[in-house]
Amino acid sequence: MTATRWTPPTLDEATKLRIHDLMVKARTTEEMQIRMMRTGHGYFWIGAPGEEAFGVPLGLLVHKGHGPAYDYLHLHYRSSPTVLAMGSEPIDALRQMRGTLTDPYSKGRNFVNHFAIKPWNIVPVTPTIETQYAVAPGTALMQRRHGGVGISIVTGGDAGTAEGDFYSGMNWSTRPGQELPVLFCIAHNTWGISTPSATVQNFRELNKRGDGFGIKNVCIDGNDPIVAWHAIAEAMDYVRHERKPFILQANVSRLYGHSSSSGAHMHDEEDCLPRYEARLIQENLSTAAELKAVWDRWHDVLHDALQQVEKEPMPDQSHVLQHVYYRGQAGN
Amino acid sequence: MTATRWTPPTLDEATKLRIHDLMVKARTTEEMQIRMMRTGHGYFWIGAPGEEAFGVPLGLLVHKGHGPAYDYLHLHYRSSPTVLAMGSEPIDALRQMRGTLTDPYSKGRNFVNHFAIKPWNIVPVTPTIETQYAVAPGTALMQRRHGGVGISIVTGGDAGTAEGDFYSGMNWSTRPGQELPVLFCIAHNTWGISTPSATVQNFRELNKRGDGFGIKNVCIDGNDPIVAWHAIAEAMDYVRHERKPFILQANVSRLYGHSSSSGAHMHDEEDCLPRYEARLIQENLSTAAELKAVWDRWHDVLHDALQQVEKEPMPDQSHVLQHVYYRGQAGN
Amino acid sequence: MANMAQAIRLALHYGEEHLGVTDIFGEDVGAPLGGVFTCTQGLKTAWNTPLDERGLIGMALGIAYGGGKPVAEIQFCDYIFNCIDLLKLCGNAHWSSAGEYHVPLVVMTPVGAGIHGSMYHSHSFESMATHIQGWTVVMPSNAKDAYGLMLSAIADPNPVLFMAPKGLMRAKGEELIPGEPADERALHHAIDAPVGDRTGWAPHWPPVEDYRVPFGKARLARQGSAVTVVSYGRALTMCTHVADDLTKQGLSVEVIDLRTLYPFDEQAVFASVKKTGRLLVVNEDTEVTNFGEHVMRKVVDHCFYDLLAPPRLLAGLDVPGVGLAWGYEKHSIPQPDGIAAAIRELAAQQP
Amino acid sequence: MANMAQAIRLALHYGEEHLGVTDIFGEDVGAPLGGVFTCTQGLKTAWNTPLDERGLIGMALGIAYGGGKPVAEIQFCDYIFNCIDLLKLCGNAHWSSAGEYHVPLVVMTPVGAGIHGSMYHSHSFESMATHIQGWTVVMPSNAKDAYGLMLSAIADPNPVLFMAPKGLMRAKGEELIPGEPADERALHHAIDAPVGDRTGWAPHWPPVEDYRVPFGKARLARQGSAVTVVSYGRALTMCTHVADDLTKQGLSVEVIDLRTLYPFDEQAVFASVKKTGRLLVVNEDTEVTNFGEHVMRKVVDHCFYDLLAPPRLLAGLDVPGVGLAWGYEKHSIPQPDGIAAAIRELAAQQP
Ligand SMILES: Cc1ncc(C[n+]2csc(CCOP(=O)(O)OP(=O)(O)O)c2C)c(N)n1
Ligand SMILES: Cc1ncc(C[n+]2csc(CCOP(=O)(O)OP(=O)(O)O)c2C)c(N)n1
Ligand SMILES: [Mg+2]
Ligand SMILES: [Mg+2]
Repeated sequence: MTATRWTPPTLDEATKLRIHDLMVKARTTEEMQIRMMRTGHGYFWIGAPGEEAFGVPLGLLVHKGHGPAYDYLHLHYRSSPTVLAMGSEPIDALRQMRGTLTDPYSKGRNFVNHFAIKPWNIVPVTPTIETQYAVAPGTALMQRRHGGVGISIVTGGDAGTAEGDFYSGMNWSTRPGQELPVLFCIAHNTWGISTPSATVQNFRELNKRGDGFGIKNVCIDGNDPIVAWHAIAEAMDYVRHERKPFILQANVSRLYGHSSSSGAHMHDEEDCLPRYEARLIQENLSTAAELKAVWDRWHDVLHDALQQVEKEPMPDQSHVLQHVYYRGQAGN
Repeated sequence: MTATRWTPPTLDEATKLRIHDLMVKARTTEEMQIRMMRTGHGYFWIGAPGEEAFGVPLGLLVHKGHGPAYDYLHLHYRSSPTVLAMGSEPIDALRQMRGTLTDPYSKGRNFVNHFAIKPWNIVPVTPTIETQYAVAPGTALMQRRHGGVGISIVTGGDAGTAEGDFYSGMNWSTRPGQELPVLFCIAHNTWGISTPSATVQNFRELNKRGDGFGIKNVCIDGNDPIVAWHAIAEAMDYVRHERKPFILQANVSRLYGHSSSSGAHMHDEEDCLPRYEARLIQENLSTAAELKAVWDRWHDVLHDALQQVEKEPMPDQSHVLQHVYYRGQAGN
Repeated sequence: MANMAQAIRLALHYGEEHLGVTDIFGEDVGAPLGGVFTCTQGLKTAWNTPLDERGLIGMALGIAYGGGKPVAEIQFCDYIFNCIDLLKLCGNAHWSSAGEYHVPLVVMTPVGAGIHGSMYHSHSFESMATHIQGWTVVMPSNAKDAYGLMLSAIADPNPVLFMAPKGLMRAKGEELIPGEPADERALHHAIDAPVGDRTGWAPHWPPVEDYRVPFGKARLARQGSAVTVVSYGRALTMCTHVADDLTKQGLSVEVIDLRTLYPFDEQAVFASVKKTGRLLVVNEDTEVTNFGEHVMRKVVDHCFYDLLAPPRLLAGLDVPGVGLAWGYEKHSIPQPDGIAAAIRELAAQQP
Repeated sequence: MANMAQAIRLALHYGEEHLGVTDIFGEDVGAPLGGVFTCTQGLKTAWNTPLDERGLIGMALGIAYGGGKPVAEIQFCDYIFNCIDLLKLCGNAHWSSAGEYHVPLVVMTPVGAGIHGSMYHSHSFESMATHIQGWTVVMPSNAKDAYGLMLSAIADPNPVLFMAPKGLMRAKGEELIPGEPADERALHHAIDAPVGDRTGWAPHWPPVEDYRVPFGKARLARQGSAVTVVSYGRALTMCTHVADDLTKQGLSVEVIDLRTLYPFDEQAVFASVKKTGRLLVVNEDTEVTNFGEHVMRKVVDHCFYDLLAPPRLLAGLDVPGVGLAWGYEKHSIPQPDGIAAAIRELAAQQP
């Protein structure tokens, strides 16, 4: 299963349109989740509208597969653009939203957008903020030993970097002679729920926290998928081949507020999607009509998905005690 | 109790000799503790021989007193030079070493050199590494509000900076517009018990971890009390008057190993005391005979102290349940 | 009548004005949100912290050392589990310094299930909390007790853990808090922050008065003779409903609301068990090494020969979490039907 | 006979060679020290970590996700309390992902008092540990069980917490581990690192064999008829000594060594209590919401009508710490005289 070489996709015209398609896939999926919330088909929504321009390129650039030859993903609850870009089905996200037994990520146990996909090395998304930064060095150590180009990618928000685990991640990734291939991503939306980050953190560029560890880092406009693509590709190239950590901060928007707890209303922040669409049209890569067709297609997919999900069974008493312990063979 | 102005002592000739005297006071006290350990007058020893050149100037420069107008001290288990320089009695350290009921810091409950002296704002030394870095911003917040020149001083070792609490301390001290007067000290002895720091931390200068928080920082030769004095004075001046945090790393020696667990044998590292004595003689501030007299005097003090401590009562069943809850008035 | 969130807010306000509270802080505790459950809206000493629970508890301890009176909130108890060492330090500061220091601080945190909170908004914390020394641990089941317990917590010179059931935050009280306006809408307009823009908004505090619920004193929620039910928090409200139903059906159930979990009111519990001979303890926490087992142990120690049936615990199932779908929560957290069945079984057992 | 530290080391060596252990790590776990209790000397996959317990547990979870088999050491359980959230994440990874992931990892940590360890080298952890779901929790009381439990822990595909009593680390076993050389000095020369310079030193491992102590199976440490004593770890060794003394005096005491605390061997305990009608649970952890109360609750549930006297718990006093001076430890941690007195009292009680 070793894959010592890997060529990432190139950003050609087809890819640019694919990015748009996936951004719309992500946006429409989450807008459907919000609708489900409003219509009583779910209890709680949290997701990533406004982070597609960063999340989608990230998903496309992942070296996808199982085991240490491939990338591990330690994601947070705003990673649906990444996971959908990797190829997951919108209907599965709706299943988790509704908490059906068919939810492949948690069987209706966890909140929406808390993925767990073993064939793609996506480890369970935890509701505990920032703990993933302390876990990522573990998979990265296995990758360092394995050789090849697999890296561990960890994502989180800006406020969460205040937890000590962010620093644990950096520290364990920089032991002298034992540096680890971890790509630390920070999606900076300027908020932690209702708290403006600027009131509790002295730098907007939290990537600079890496300076004190000697970790290379950069901050980008996360609302531009082209900028994001290049930055991610460059960062990954460094981490894959230098086998050292890197911190990538993407400044993004939070279009529907924090979660359904704050209403999930549209906020007045820059929306990466119309911005990108204007560019695609300007660069003659697409037309308004073609772009609209993308939306329509995904709306149809999601409409059908919801109809299907509504018919699916819900967990009952017999499922509560399943999977407390794994009873198969040891090892993964 | 406001003290908006405070003039630290100056480093004149008398102070230079006083520093020597206090360094010897600290060294002889701890060597007596080690002897007690060997002769069955104690179960465990941990302390700071090798850190006197840093710890003593720190203690002398503390703005000593009670309440937020004065300095708070969040110390670790290698702070006896500081506390002895502040004026504590060697006999009390021996009491804690032996675990007598007369131990003023813990009534025989805590390990040696785990001080708690409320009139001097020395909060209880905790055996848990690095937690003090998360606590110090609390007293500093009270000092910021109070006004004046009081600061919160926190000390710890090099290995301990790997705990997230070190970063919590930095983060909470740098909230924009809410910066706190905290002096973070790191006594870097290149070891965490048996683990060479160079194998688990990528920088010798851990003070640079502050760069990512915009915290001023410096690293000094902690084996030279004159260097230490000036560096501490300068750092304190900044923290006292700018009301902002500062990180001061002092590179020090660990002359008797980690603790009695590793035998407490003399190690071959630079010893600040002979070095300083040579300088005092060279600068014609003292003579070999005078310096020897200092040692003799403290040896006598400690000899008498031990005789006294051996006579003192030990805790028994009636003391176990004392001080679980404070039953007086609320507030400090 | 004030709901529990309002009652806590009123208590914190009273604490700021009369009991020396200097800082009320936590994630989203300050403006504009005033807490995810609105408990801290409009309070003059409330402020927002970095997202860092360890820093939060450290800050509380530091403020207490520095002469302040902090009330620190952990947003959900589900996120307190990275701080147990620091809670222990707060709880041992007085003992370890042999009386030199004491730390007057309050940590408040929402607990329990009942809000479709899935794995990480459904946690209970009382079992671990009562195992930490040096703390007083309380949990109200109604708004007035929340007010009175919070005042006692603030006034206490030692660390107090104030747990408020998530599922009861919006539950209205049945009794007025002393000084609370009789008109619920008037209270709402006076102290609830408006929806939307809150800049410029300020609360108009009613003249609430000193009212303390003493620590270690249970409340007799229902008087009865056949079975003693000991509970607290949200489970308590289920127990009283069930007791009322059963009483109507001729089964007389006594319900004790502990209110203080540590130290719990042994005398009240023992007296009741000596009377009924039958004990059911109900809570939401998972059942292995559960605080209810401590209550049972004490009862067995003191009332063994009065017991007419084995005392029972009805608690959360021993699973790694409460699942999102209702089927999970229903079958892992005690519900009224299960409580009723347990009481009936106990009553039916003959020695 | 190997002492417990050596037995653990041999088990870890066996784990490296035959059970796929990839990483044994912790503070001072690698060379030159090989662990503060010498448990990890000379092991080929042992390495030293940064001083960061949270990073340590995170690393263990990550290694398990990455296909490795980690054994992470927390230097003393006294320093595990900042990681409870991460332990919970390990314990819920399988359930929360509904079977997608499982995490084969071992956390080992020295527990308990008995080494004059003062406030922070005397902690117990079983009460909190058994309240965390998804883990198996074990504690040996002798070297051979330590070996057998560690092998079972390593082989298990789920998180296992292996607690070793600090006070028994140097206690020699009474039975040979399969493959252990009969000559104690030979073992010492073969696997104990020399004092002083260790560069160039390498252990010579004896050909130890596969030997497992199954989870959930208690050991009948002493057979008896009048009183059942349930214990584990260091307290168990006190209990057996006391039982031997009392038996000589004509009081027949049965002693059960749980070995696995979660899930504990209910059948063995129930069977014994049904026989004796009297139960004493002994451990070192503080007594409020103590794991022993869970054992008692289960016994009350299943054996109430067999009980001839109220079951009793003898545990650590509910104080914020174990003090350094012996007067503190003696009066806060169960000692043989107290155990003997409790057994005598239980035996004397007549229904
Ligand atoms: C350890 C922990 N503390 C608190 C929370 C509650 N919480 C959920 S999201 C959130 C804010 C996170 O802000 P940020 O890290 O900036 O990510 P964002 O939601 O803005 O993307 C908080 C406080 C949590 N989930 N985990
Ligand atoms: C949280 C915690 N983890 C582990 C320990 C055990 N321990 C005591 S001292 C020490 C090493 C500390 O090294 P460093 O911070 O460099 O300070 P030094 O002892 O070298 O002065 C360790 C691991 C502890 N006391 N607290
Ligand atoms: Mg954010
Ligand atoms: Mg050190």
